[in-house]
Amino acid sequence: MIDVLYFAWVRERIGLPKEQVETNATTVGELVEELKAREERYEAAFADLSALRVAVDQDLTDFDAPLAGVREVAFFPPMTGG
Amino acid sequence: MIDVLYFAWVRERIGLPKEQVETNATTVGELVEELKAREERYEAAFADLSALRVAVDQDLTDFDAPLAGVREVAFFPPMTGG
Amino acid sequence: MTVRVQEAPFDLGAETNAFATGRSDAGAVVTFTGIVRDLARGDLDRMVIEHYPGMTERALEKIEADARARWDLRDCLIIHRYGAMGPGDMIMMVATASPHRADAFQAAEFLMDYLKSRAPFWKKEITSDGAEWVASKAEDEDALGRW
Amino acid sequence: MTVRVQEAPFDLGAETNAFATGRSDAGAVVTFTGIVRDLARGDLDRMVIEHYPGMTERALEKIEADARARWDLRDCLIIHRYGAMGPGDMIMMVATASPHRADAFQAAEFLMDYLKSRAPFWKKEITSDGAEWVASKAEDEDALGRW
Repeated sequence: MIDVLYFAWVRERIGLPKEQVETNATTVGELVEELKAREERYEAAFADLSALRVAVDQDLTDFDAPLAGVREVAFFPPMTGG
Repeated sequence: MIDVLYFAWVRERIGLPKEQVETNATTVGELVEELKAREERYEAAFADLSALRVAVDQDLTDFDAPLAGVREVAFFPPMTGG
Repeated sequence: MTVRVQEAPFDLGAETNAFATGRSDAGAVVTFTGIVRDLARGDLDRMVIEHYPGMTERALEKIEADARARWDLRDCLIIHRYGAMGPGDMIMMVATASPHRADAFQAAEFLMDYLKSRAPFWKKEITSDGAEWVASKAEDEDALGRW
Repeated sequence: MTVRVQEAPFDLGAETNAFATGRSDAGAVVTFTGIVRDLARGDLDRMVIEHYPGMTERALEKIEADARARWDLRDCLIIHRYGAMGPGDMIMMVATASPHRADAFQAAEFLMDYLKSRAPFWKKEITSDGAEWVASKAEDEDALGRW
């Protein structure tokens, strides 16, 4: 089980901030494919991966990152703080 | 008559902050030569012109600056504010 | 070396005085403050900032440690708010203290550049027309290239 | 757009708050503060700053006008003290406000670089061994080359 978190418009598009996902995916990219296959709202949120950023266990990484031993994956748009 | 002002160690070396000088000098450089000819303390203060800065009527300039119409000349070391 | 992520407003003046007062070990203190700007068309009602609790503190602490490794800093402060704010409200501040003014300036710019693009904050602007997430700027990502 | 040359201390926090509060026309405020450092050997008794009344204000106003001509500044503040100060005391501050953070940073650095080498202030350090005028640094003059 992995905690999957969504922020900003990704959260709004998918309609929830956090869910637990049972997955056999070995990379973030595979997890995204599984989620997209679920429902239209996931398909919409993940349509353009270049507009998304991903963090694994609270560190920024990319969609090739492995999921072995990972507890938390988060998807969000590019940051706009400051 | 020109007001001649001295600051920082130039003031200390010459021994006064300000004096009025009657001069026929046409440039700052000529004024410096006149002052140096006066007394040892002026000679000491103006020994190394590369260590000095000059302002004419409160604008930084150089030793070639003309004195026609000038009311105030100031000599001082490089600035160290901030 | 302090990182604070908070919903409450902060007092820029009090924070700056607390940071700079009596600091005879560092002759140069630089601060940057980010303020909610009104929109060009003048109708910003409020800005809401979302963040990623846990990762935010972690990201800011890493950025701060990177700055300390690169410049001679005697102290460093980052405060960033989240939640709702109105035009003119202060969003965040950074402060740096160094014996050298160039170090204090560069470290503050570095903190801001990385905070903008690497700390998980997202701004949403709410106007009479509705709400819109602020888009990231290519120039903010490009700014990282100089470090 | 304010230039103040004064013997009295100033309150950095109060000045910073007055400068930045409610500034919804400019999202970025940068401040620089110069503080009297203790000497490496730790025996600075006090620092005395001499200046050239009249020319000082004139030089600072010119530097400030040059900064406003080069960057998109909504406001600008320069305060510089003269007279006697002890270690940890604040000597001076500049503040800049701009819609763009790069402008606010660059203008503040420009103000500092020119103030250091073009405004008529001279520092004297007084220790138990006597008094010595601070020598100007080649790097301060060199810093002007980048603008």
